[in-house]
Amino acid sequence: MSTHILTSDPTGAPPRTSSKPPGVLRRVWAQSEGRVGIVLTAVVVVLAVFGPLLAAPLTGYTPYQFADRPFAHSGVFGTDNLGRSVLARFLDGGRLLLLYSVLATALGMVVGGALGMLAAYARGWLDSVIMRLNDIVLAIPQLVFALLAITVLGPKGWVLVVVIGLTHAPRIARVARSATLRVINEDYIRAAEMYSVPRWRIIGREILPNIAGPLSVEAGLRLTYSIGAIASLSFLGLGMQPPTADWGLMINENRIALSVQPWGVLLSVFAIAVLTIGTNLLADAIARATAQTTVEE
Amino acid sequence: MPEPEHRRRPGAHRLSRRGLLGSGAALGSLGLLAACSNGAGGGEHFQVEGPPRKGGILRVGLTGGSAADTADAHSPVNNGDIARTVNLYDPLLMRDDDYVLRPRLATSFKPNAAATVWTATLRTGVRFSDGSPLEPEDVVYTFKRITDKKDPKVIASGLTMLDDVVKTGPHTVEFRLSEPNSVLDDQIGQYAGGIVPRGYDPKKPIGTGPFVLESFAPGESTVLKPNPHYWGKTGPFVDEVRLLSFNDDDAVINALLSSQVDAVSQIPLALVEVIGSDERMAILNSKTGRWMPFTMRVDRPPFDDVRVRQAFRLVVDRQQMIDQVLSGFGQLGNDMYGILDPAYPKDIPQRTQDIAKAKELLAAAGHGNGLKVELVTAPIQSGVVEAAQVFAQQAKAADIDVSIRRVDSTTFFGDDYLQWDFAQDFWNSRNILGQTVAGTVKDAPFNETHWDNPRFERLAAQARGELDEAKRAKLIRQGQEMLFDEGGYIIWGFANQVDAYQKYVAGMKENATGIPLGGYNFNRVWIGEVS
Amino acid sequence: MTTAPPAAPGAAPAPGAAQPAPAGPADGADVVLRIDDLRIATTGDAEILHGISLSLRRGQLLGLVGESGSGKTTAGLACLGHFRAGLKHTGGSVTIWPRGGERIVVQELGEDALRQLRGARVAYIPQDPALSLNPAMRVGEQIREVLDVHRWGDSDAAREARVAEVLADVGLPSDRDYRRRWPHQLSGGQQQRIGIAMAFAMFPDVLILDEPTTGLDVSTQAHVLDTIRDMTRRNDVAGLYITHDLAVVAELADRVAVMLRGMLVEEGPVERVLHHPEHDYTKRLLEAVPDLAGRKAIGGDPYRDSPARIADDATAPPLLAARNIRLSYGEAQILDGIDLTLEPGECTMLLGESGSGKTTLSRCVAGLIDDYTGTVALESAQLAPSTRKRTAEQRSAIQYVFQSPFSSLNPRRTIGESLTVPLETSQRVPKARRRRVVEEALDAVRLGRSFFDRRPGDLSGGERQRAAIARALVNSPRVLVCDEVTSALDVSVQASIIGLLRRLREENGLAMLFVTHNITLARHIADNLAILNRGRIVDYGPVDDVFAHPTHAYTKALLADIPTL
Amino acid sequence: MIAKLIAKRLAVSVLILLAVSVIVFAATLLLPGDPARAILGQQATPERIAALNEQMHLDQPPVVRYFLWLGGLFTGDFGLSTSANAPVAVLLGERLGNSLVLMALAALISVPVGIAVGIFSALHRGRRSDSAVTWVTLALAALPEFVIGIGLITLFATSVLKILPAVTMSPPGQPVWLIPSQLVLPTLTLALVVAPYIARMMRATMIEVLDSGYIEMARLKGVPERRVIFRHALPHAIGPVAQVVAIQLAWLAGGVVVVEFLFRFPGMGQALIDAVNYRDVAVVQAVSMIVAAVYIVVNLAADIIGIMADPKLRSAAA
Repeated sequence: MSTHILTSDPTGAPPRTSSKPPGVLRRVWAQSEGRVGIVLTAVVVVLAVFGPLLAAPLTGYTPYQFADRPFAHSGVFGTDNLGRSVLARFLDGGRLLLLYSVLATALGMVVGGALGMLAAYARGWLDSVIMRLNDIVLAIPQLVFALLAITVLGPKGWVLVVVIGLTHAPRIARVARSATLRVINEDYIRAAEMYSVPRWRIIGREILPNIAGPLSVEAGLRLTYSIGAIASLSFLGLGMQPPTADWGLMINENRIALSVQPWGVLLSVFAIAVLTIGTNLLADAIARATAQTTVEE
Repeated sequence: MPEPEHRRRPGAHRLSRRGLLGSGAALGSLGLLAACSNGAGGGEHFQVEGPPRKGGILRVGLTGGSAADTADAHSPVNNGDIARTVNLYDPLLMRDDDYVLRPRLATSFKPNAAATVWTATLRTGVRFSDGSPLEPEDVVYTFKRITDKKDPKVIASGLTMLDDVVKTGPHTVEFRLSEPNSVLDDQIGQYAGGIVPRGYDPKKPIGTGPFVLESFAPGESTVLKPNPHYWGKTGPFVDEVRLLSFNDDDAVINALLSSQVDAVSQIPLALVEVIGSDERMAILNSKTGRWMPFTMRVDRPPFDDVRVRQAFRLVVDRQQMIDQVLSGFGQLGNDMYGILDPAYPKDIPQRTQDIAKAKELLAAAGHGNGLKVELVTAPIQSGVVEAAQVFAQQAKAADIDVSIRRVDSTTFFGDDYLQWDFAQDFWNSRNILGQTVAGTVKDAPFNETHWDNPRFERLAAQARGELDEAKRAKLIRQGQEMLFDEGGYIIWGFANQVDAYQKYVAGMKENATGIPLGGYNFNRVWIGEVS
Repeated sequence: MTTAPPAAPGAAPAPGAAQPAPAGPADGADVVLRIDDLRIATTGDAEILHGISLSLRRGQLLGLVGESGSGKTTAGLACLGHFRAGLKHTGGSVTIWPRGGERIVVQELGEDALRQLRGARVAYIPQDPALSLNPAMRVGEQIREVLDVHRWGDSDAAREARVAEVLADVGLPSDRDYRRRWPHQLSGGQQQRIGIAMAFAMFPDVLILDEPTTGLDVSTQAHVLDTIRDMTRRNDVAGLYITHDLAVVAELADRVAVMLRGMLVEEGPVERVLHHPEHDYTKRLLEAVPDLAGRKAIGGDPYRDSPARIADDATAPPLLAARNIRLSYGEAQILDGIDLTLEPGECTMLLGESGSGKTTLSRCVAGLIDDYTGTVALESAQLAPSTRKRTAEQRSAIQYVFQSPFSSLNPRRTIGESLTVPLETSQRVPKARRRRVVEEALDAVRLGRSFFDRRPGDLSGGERQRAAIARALVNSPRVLVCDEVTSALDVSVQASIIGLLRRLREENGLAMLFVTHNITLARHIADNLAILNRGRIVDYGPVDDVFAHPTHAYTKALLADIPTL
Repeated sequence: MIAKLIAKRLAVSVLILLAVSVIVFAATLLLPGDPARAILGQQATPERIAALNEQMHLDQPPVVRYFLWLGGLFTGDFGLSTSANAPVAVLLGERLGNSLVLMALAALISVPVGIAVGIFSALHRGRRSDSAVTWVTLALAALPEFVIGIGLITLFATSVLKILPAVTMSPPGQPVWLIPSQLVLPTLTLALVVAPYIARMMRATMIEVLDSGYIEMARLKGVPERRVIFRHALPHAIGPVAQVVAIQLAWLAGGVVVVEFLFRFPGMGQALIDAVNYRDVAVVQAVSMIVAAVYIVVNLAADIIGIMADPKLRSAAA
C-alpha cells in the first residue's frame, strides 16, 4: 500500500519551527497512535530481545528441552507438539523474526529508495526503464516469488531477507519516486542544478532529507509487512526451520492442536499481532507527524 | 507421451512402500474437534456384537489422494491405492492381523529343498469378478506384468532372482529362481502382488477381491460394490464402500467428527487421547513393525568410524523418543528391524542412553571436543521431522551438534536420496530377510546406510537358502547382531498405527501389518444398528 | 424574485436582536448586510478576528483590503455563516436585510436555513475558479444546481432559461453546447465568469467576492472587473470585494475598508481612504503600491537612472546577449526568436503574462534550460546551454533568483548551508573564508549574520527572498536574473525587495534582468522594458519610450487595462 | 484520445505480462530436479528419459521451449502436470473455481463495506467514531492474514463460540460452496484483510476531496450535504478508490494462498504449494501466470475506470 493511504489529513497549519527534524519524534509521541505504537512495539521488541535470556530461568526449561508429552497442559502454557515448554519457546521465538524483518526492510529501503530517487531524478529513459521493471516485478505475485526462491535456494536466513527485501523494493521505489517527484520541481533543487552541484550530492543532500518523511513512513509500513511476510512464510513451513523457536513456526507446528492446547498458537499470534499493530500505528503516527514538514506552502 | 499409468510424481515408485501411511503432508490442525465432540449422537448405543448384519454403506475417509490415484493392482502408491488394491485383488498369500502369512489364492506355496523353485497350488473354484475362473495362466501373466523389465512394478525389487513363472499343472505354478530364496513367500505375499486375469486393463480392473470397482474419480472418491463371485467365506456385509479422499488430516478428522465418514485411517498420535475421549468414537490402536530410522552412511566420515555410529546410538533416549514423537504410541527399538519377524532376536539386551559411554567412544574416535553433523530430514511421514528435533536435542548432551536441514519430500527423494550422509527414512512392517534384501545388502535398491559387509552378505545369502526355520533364525540372529553392533541404522522405536471410527462400525480389528483400519479388510466390516 | 427568502429564525427576539443595534435599516434603508463586532478564533482559542464591524449597502461595492493573513477571507466567509476547518465563531453577528424579507441574523440560523441563505441571498465568488468549479460537472449544470437546490422558478424550463439568461448577462455564450462544456474546456476568465453567473443566478442581495481576479492576466482581469461592476449595478446587490490589490479597489469600489491582523484599521469612501489615508498602516500600504508613472519612491529612495543606458558604443559586445532564442515543446512554440541584450549596470524588465515564455527565457539565460536554439553570450564568450557545461566563472557571473522564496531554499538545511553551496561549486573562495563571504552577503541583503544558522521555516517570505538574493550575491555576479521575485510577496514586502535590489545595483554595479508580470514596477526598477507576448518580444526599448509610444496592440491594451490608484 | 489512451495501457499490460512470462519461465527452469526423471521415477532409463525429453521438448534450448510454452498459453494449453498426470487446465479448473468463489465473496463484502466505512469516517472526521474507525482499520491493516484467520478460528470455531467449521471439509467431488458455512471464515478473513485498506483509502480520498475548493463552493452555493457528498465529492473518489480496490483484488489473488493453507481450502493456493513441493513446473507456471494476469487485468480495469471517471480525458474523446 502506498503511503498516502496512511497519511493523515493535513489539517491545521504547520508550526513555524516544523522544519527541524527533532520535532518529528516529539510530534509522533504527541499523538495517541504514536504513543500506543511506540509502547506496543517496544514491549514486543523487549520481549524478543530479552526473552531468550528469561526462557530458562522462568520456565525451568530451555526452548529445546522436553517438559512433558506433546500438547500436555503442564507448566504455565503447556507443551508444544514435541512436549517442549510453550512459554520457553515463545520467549525465545521473536528474536530472529525481528532481526530478519528489520534487515529485509533495510534492504528494501536501500534498493527501492535508491531506484525510486534515481528514476525520479534522472527522468527520461532511465525513469521509464526502472519503472517498467518495477511494474513487471510488481506483477509477479510476492508469494510465488518467495516460494520459488526458497525452493531453489533453500529456507536460509539470508534468502528470507533478500526475498522479502526485494519484493518490497518496487513498492518502496514507487513511493520514493513520487516523493522525489514532489520535491524535484522545488526551486532549491533547481538552484543546486544551477550551481552545478554534483548529482549524487543533490540526491543525498537536497532530495533525501526532504523525502525522509514519506520514506520513514514507508519504512514503518514495510517493517510491518516484513514481519507479516516472514511470519507467514514460517507459518507455511518455508521460513524458519525446526528446531528453531520462532513464532511463525510455532503456529505451524502447534495449530493441529488449536482446540486442545491453544497456547502454542495463540501466544505467538498475539505477539505478532501486537508487534505489527505497533509498527503500523507508529508508521501512521510518523505519517501524520511528517505530512506537513516537507515544504511549507 | 508415455501411457498415463507410467507417469508418477517424483520418486513415485520409492514412495510406494511409504504409501501405507498416506501422504507425507505435515499434520493439520484439528479445528472442528472441540466443536463437534459436543455434537448430537454421543449417547446412542449400537449393536456391534453378535452376528454381522448385512447392508449399509461404509464411508472411509482417507488422506493423501491425488489426481495420480490408481486402481492398478501392482502400482499402489498412496493410502487410497492400497485400500483399493486390498479390496479388489488377492495375492497368493497375505499376512493376517497377527502378521502371519496365510494362504489366499494359493492354498500352498512350497519351496524345493534348495529353495530355488517354489510351487504354488492354486485355490479351486475361484472366479474373477467378471465370472471367469482363476487359472495358472493368470498367475503367470500377473508376474510377467509385475517384473516387466520396461515397467517394473512395486514388488519387483524383491523378485530380482525370479527367473520364470510356469504353469506346471491345472492348479499349479512354479516359480523358478536364479538363486535360492527361502523367503519368496514373504516377497509375493504383499498387497501389491494381487493376481489379475490375462489381458488385465487397470482402467477396467478385474480381480478376485471381495469388492468390485463401481466408480473411481482419482483424488476424490471411489465406490466399491460387493463382488458377486467372491470366493471368501467372510462377507462382504456392506452394500457399498465409499473411499473419500480428503486433503489432509484436519479435514478428514472433522469429517469423522461430523459423521460425514464412518472411519478414518491414521490420526495424529498427539490427538489420539482427545479423539478417543469422544464417546462416539472408537480408536483402533495396532502395534506394527513400522520404523523411522536415522540412517548413517557407514562409508562416509564421520560415520565410517564404527565408534561414532555406536556413540550416536548411545545418545538416544528411546523412551523419550517414543513419548515426544509418538506420544507414547510405539514400541522400543533396539537398532534392529523386523520386530514382527518370529526370528527377531528379542533377547539381545535393550540398548539405552549412555552419554558417558558415547562421549568416550567419540573421544576415542578423535571427536573429544565435540562433533558437528548435519541431519537431513523431510516431512516424508508424520513424526520424522519431529524425531530429528528430539535427536538433535538428545545429542547435545554428548557434545554432538546436530544441525537439522529440512528439505521438502521431493528434494529428499530426489537425486540425493540414499546418498545423504546422515538422514532419516521410514519403513513398514517387513520380515527381516525381506528388509535385508531391500536395504542392507550391497546391491539392495534402498541401501541407504551403504552397508557392505561380506560376512553379513554371506549370512544373508545363507539364510535365504535355508529352509529350516530354526537354522535360518540362527543365521538371521547372527546378521542382526552385526547390525546391532556395527550397523548404520539408529532404530529407536516402532510406531503404532492408530485409526479412528464411529462406534457403530463393527468388525474392525487390530492389524499388525501397518495397513490402516484392520488391514483395509472391509469384507469383514459391518454397520451396527442402534440398539 | 420568485423565491421567498428563508424565514429568519432571528425574526423573533433573539440574542442578536436583544443587543442595542448600532445600526439597522433605519439608519440607511440601503444597508443590506451588517457585520457587528465579529470575532473568530481558532479551535485552539487564538483569536484571529478581533471584532470587525462593517456595513454593505445596496448597489455598492465595499473593498476589503489587507495583506495575507489579515483575516479578510475569514470575515467574508463569515457573512455566509461559513468557517473553515479549525476556526470558530466566538462573538458578534452578521445581519442581513434581504429585499422584501425579514431581517436575518446569520449566526442564529440552523443548518437548513443557512443552506437556504447561501447561494440565494448571499452569494460567493471564489478566488480561483479553476479550483472552485467541480471538474466533474458540466458548467451549465453547476449553475443550474444553484437554481435547483433553491427551488427557483416553477419548471425545469424556467430554470434552464435562467441559466441561459445569466450566462448571457456575464457575456458568455448561452447555447446548450456551451452549457454542456466541462470547466477545463474554458479559459480562466471564462471560468471566473461562470462563477459570477452562478453567484448572480438567484438574484442575491449580497455578494462576497474573494479576490476574484487574482491570477488572471491584466486584460482578462479588466474584462472580469467590468462584468462584476456591471452586474453589481444591474442587480442592485451589495458587494464585499476582498482583495490585496489597492488599484483594483480604486477602480471598482465605492468604499474601502483596510484590515490589519484581524482588525479593521480604516474604513471610508475610496477617494478619501486612498488619497487621504488616516491610519499609518494605510499610509504605508499606499506608499508601497507601485505606480505606473513611477512618481512614488517605493522601498526607499526614488529610482535614479543607472549611469549606463543602452550602449551607444556598438563596437563593444554587450555584457549579456541573447540571440535568436527559440524553444518549442512539441507543437507549442514557447520562445520564437528572442533577441535581448544587457549592458553592464543596466536593468531590463522582461514583462509578460503567464505563459508568455518569460520564465523559460530567463532560465535559458541562466542555463537551467538547455534545449533551446540560438545563443547566449557573456561579453564575447558564447555560453554553453547547460549551466553544468559552463565554466565556474561564467556560472558565477550570471545568477538567477527564483520566484518563490518558499521553494527556493531547502527547508532541511540552514540558510548558511544553502548559501554556501554556490561557493562550494565555484571554488572561488577557500573553505575557511566561505562563512565570512556568506555573512557579508546576508549583511548586504539586510538580514544580518544571525540568520546563518536558521532554517527557512523560521523565516518570513520576505526574509527568505532576501536570503535567496544573498545566495545569488555570494559569487559576486555581474548579471542578476530576477524571475518574478516579488510576485509571491505582499505589496509592502515587495516594496522593500524592490528597494533592496535597486540598492544592490547601485552598490555593485549589477546588471539585472527583472522578469515580471507587473508593469507598474517598471519605472521603479528598470531602464529598459521588453514586452514578451507569446514567445516574442513585441515592444523593446527604454521604459519611457515604450510607455509613451507602444507599438504593438498588446502593449497598448496592457497599458490601457492596468488599474491604477 | 480516450481509446488511444486505453489502447496504450492495454499494450503496456500485454508487454508486462510477456515480461512476467519470461521471468516465470526462467525461474521455474531454476527449480532443482529433472522433469523427465521426476515423471519416470525409477523407470528412468536413459532411452526413456531421452524419449520423454523429446516429447516434452526438453531437448530444445530454453528459448525454443519458452516460445512453445508461450504458444500453448495462447491456445489455453498450460501443459501437463507431472504430478497429476493430467493437463494443467483440468487439474486447476475446479480449484481455480473454488478460489474465485472465495475471492469474489471476499471482494463482494470488503469493497462496499470498505467504501461505506471510509465515507462514514471521512464525514465524521475528527470525531470519536472516526478515530475509532481509524484505530480499528490501522490495527486490522497491520495484521498478517493468518493472524486474522487464527483469531477468527479461535473466536468462532474452536474456543469461544463453536459455531463454524475451522477447516474446509470438502467431501470429495463436491464443490466447496455446497456447504456454505465452511466458506464463512475464509471469506471473512480475506475481507477483513482487504476492507481496512479500502476504508483507509476511501477516507483519505474523501477528505482530500472534501477539502477542495469546489466542495467548499458547493456548500457556499447552498447545496444540501447529501448532494455535496454524492454528487460533488464521490465521483472524484472513484479513480483513486478503483486503484486501491484493484491493488487489493490483485493481492487477493496472491494472498489467498496463505488463507487457503490455513483453512485447508482446496483452491489455487493449495495447488501452488503442492506444485512447488512436487516440482510440478507446469502448474507453478500456470498459477504464477494466472495470478499475474489477475493483477494486470484488475489494474488495467482500474486505470480504465480512472480514465473514464476523469472528464478531462473523457471529454477529450468527444
